[in-house]
Amino acid sequence: MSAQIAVPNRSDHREAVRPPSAPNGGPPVRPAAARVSFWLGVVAALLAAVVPFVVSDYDLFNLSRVAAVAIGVASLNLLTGFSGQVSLGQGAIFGIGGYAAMMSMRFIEMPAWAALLVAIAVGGVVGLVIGLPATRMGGFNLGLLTIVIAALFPVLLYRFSDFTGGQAGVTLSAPALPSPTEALTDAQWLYLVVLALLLATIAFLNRLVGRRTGRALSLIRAGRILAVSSGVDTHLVKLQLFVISSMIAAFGGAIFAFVLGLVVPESYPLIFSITILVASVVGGSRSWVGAILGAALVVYLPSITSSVIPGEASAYLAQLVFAVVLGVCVIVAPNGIAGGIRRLAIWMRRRSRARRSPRTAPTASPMPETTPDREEPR
Amino acid sequence: MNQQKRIRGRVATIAVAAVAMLALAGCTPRAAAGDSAVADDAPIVIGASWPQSGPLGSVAPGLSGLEAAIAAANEAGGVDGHEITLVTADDAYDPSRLVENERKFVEQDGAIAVVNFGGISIAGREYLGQKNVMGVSMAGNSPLSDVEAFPMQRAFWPDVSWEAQLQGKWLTENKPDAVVGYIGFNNDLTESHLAGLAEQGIVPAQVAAVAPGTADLSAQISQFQAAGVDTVIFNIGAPTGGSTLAYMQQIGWKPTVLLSSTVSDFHTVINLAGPEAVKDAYSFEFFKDPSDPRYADDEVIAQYTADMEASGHDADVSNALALEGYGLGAALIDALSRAESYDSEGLLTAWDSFDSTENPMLRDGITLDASAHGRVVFQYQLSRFDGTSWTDEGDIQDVRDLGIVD
Amino acid sequence: MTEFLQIVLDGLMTGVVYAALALALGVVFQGTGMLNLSQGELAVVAAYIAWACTQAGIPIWPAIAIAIVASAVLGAVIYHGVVRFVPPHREDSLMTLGVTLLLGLNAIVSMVWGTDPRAFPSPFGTWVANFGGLRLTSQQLGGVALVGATMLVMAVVFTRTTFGLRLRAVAQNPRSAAYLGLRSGLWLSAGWAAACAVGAVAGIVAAPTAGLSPAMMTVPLLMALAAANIGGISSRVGVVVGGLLIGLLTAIGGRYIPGLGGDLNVVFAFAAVIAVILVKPAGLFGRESVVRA
Amino acid sequence: MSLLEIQNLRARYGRVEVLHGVDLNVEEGSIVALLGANGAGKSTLLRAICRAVDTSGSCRFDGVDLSGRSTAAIAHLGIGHVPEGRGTFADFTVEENLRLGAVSRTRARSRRETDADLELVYETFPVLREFRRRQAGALSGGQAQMLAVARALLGRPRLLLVDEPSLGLAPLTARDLFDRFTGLRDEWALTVLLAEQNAKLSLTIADRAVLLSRGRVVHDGPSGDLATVDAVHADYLGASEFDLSHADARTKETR
Repeated sequence: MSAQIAVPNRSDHREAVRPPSAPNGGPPVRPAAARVSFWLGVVAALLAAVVPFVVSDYDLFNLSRVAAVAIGVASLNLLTGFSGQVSLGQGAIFGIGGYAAMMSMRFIEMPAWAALLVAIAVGGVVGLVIGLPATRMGGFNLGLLTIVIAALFPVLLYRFSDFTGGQAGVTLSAPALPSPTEALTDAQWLYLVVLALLLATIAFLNRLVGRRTGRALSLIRAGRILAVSSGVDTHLVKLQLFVISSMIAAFGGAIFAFVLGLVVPESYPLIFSITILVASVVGGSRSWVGAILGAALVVYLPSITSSVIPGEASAYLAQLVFAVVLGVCVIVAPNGIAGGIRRLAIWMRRRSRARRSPRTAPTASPMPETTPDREEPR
Repeated sequence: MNQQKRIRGRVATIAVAAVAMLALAGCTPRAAAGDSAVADDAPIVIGASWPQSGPLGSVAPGLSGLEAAIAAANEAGGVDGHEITLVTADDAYDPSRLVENERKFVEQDGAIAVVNFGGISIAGREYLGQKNVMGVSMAGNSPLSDVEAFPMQRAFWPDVSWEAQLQGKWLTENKPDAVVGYIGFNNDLTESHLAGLAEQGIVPAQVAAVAPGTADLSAQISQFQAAGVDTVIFNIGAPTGGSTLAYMQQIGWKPTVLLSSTVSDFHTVINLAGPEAVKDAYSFEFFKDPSDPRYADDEVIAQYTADMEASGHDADVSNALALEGYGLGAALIDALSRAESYDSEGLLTAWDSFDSTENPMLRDGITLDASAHGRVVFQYQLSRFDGTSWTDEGDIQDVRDLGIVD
Repeated sequence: MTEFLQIVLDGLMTGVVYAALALALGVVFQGTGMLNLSQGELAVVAAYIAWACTQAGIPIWPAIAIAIVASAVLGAVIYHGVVRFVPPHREDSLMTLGVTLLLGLNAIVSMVWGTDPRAFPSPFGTWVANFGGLRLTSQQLGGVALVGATMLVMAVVFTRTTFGLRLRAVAQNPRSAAYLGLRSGLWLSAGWAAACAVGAVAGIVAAPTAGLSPAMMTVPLLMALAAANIGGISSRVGVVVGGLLIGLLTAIGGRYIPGLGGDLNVVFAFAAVIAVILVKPAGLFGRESVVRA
Repeated sequence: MSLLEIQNLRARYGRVEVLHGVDLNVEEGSIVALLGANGAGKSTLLRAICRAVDTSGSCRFDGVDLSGRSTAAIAHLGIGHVPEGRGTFADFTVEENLRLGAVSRTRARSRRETDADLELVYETFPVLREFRRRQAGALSGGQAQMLAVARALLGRPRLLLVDEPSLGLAPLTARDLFDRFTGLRDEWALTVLLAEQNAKLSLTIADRAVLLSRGRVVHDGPSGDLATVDAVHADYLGASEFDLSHADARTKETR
């Protein structure tokens, strides 16, 4: 059965035929249309930038959490969505970044920006150490290795409590990113900084997968043999990606720690790492917007469901609702919410066009996006 | 055309995402943060962020007890005509959700105090300090005694290291040659506990610090036996403590067993281990266990049971954690009733003036007293399990009198 | 020496549960390509069903039989109602689906039966066998016997019966199987049912020792994943040996390797797994594919 | 009445339509060669008959409408499919593979009948008897192809769909295999629809040839006519597929 992991599926081949950066990135093919999307992106970013002047600090705190988690999810998208490696340990690396940043600020009294750099560096080193064996494994093995790392991380935090602060973790006595002006509260400033960092991260990732690496990546996803025959050193590319992904995860983790104002072991249980994967898949692992949507879902949905559902067993009912929502997402939109929305938009557009010119009617039928995958009789 | 479609799809995605982000914000309009001072007849708001699901979902009954106590107080007319509003939220034992909940309580609900459970309360201290809102945690973790650095944070349970010192003292006096084995979780509770034992000159020969969820300790028990352990200290909750005691019973190994107070109740340990397996175990206790038959006719417990049933929490009545939550609620109401102002400061001052204050959860003869440690319980009753019930051994011991705490 | 042998025995006995759970993981993985992270929770459901039956006055053995059958049905229903909608090569989607099943089942168990751990009576009584200074409890011995019997039944079913042959055929190549007239949906449901029945045995064997609680199988699941890796998830013998090995290594590591203790002892076991994977990616007993081009 | 009647059959992979309305009749007892270049839609047509791809249009087998039936159900009606790449179960022994072929026997037959058929198959393909305990994955290409055909025979099909049997075989092996089809047809009362890129080879055994090009039937007639048709030269025979040696150099994925 190992063949099932190693040998790429036919539909993977088909996917590889698409341009490598299909969802949201990639070299602009149609300048005019690309410009429209670019400006819409700018509008969205501006809207997000207006938010802090409209909503309360409490909401800003949650939005900042979403943005920080989104960076972690985006880093996993780079792995899962763009190089086909499913990691369950991203939460641990996220946590390592948080610890690295907080400890350098607390104990070496670094400025916040330097602490972020330290987090990125530590993330890179950890990524290299894990990546060396990990990139030689596929599917199931990689899943196990990373799940082990995620499971051991909190244990190690307790074990080396002299170093990590144990249960009390590492706290800062003042906000990590205090507002430089009177005009903005700390929460507003923090939100704006985190938002800017999120956008910068996505821009960086988008460039990364849109370029040569992106093409190498789609070859790797399509299958090792194909990639090797195209002259791509798959191990090296995968390792590079693993390291970059770890650096970004650690970066996101550092920001998350800044938002929360502390790091404690309980923030990074195994289930947190798993949640990051869930966010990636449910949001859409091949889309950067999907990373944001996925992060928003896993941050907001549990709180919303548990506050909406009253009664004695509300917490577990909320958990059940959360699980059902996720399950429905996975089944209804296998390419994530972002993929689902995209598909819906295309379908609506085609339907409206079909109404205008009935001759093109045959193409207007809504094709479920999974059809290519469904030919396999089940 | 395909490209164009794809790009339009992309546009739509971004637009929808932008809208979604705004919608998700819940859109609480930006306004001046609510003043925590309470108007004459306005309700007093207390927030409770409690694990109701997640790894510590089994402590949820504590919240039921808290709710029952508050509901009973409101039924009796509230505090000086003020109704008490208890706002609750599940934190699933996740620090970031705890902080989120605390922010909501403080910024949106205008809570004057925040109550929560367990070690993750540490995550909220900093924020509560900034906002000058009182926090009370039901936790024995030593870091929560740091009132100097976090002046708004109080803890309801005593520090685990105190009880550890009592155990150490007891061992030195009664079993000076004991070969001690210790079983606890691999976290700071174990560290504090071992530090407390060391303070009294007891260094366990064997320590099994296991990850939560580990239940099969047969290999550790074999190791203990081989090392000649004759006294085992348990500071481990469900399910590990109970199943390990049951295993020891089955293989016929009967060392002296010391159970930590918070893991000595029927729900956590005895029901799982079976009463025979716990027989002759010792524990330094401070709270009552509503499941213990000795309290079947206890008036305070009867009142507690009535209040639990009145607030619809029948299912949790027998759980000691529910009684402890009820006790916490009673302590808050007690403090409020003596508070000069119904805000954080007033509540905190009143909390810090507990003096031989009675509380429904406490063993007879034990009272709440304020202290510089931010903790309120100092007295313990050494108890032995006789196979059906915990029986008192000797007098109530006060860690302050014994020089364990100054 | 006695202590060493006793710890070896204890480790192996602990590993029995991992082995059974790993076998369930393997059967599901081979059939549907899904790393079923909810396998442990499914075992918990089975144990609760057995417990609920005993509470309703049904004797323990019929209760266990009911639980195993109910689990099999539940497995088939889950495959048919949920899993089949996700294409088998979508590893990430399937894993996420496993997580959602885990969360959902955990929520349901917690709502129905509460989170307080409950005592689950050992179906094997409470005696202890002593020999040569070593001891085994009735639960340990019974657990080995029950899991062993389950493995034996599975081995016979899989290799000696038409049912097993068809099941394996669908798992190996659903398209080819369909051309031969095998309804893959039906047979993959059957595979899930078989896996969940084996998982149920794991849950029932674990429950008397661990105490019945919704999180009872979290650690065993992690260990079973390791077991499947070290033995090779494609091999039924491999996962069983892997499970025993993980139990053994964990116990020995915790005792004899300084500094590991009762929480990091898994590191030793996992290090062994990773070493094996690096040398032999398909696991000790796993076969590389023998397909000829 | 033809055994198989296909009208306006369309098939698609995802949004890409591969067959654009195929009409085809297959008479009982005939061997029909389905020819065409790589990508012409031969394999897709066979899959479409079995409803293994997204299909629309009419397809009747022995008067029974196949639409709405599952691939497995169609196998039970008596259509055997030897898929491209053989689709044998590599980890199973040869005999296990063969016994799996008996799943779709149209009527519930006794085990004895299956055993008799197994014996018959072993007589036809002695090499399979020799290797009956061996893993199918260990067989050579030609042996594996024989196994695939033999396995389909055990289902006692009335119509046998064979997809690219010469793929990856040495020329002599391929020739040997093709030479058996006529005998098989008579012995097992088969009708054969044979999709094959190697036209020369298949025309030697086919009664009729159907030429597919880009998802459409461009020629349908007795196999002898084929070489004279212009379309054939233009679209297909001009390519080097007639060259036998080239057939082995093809590197299509085999499953």
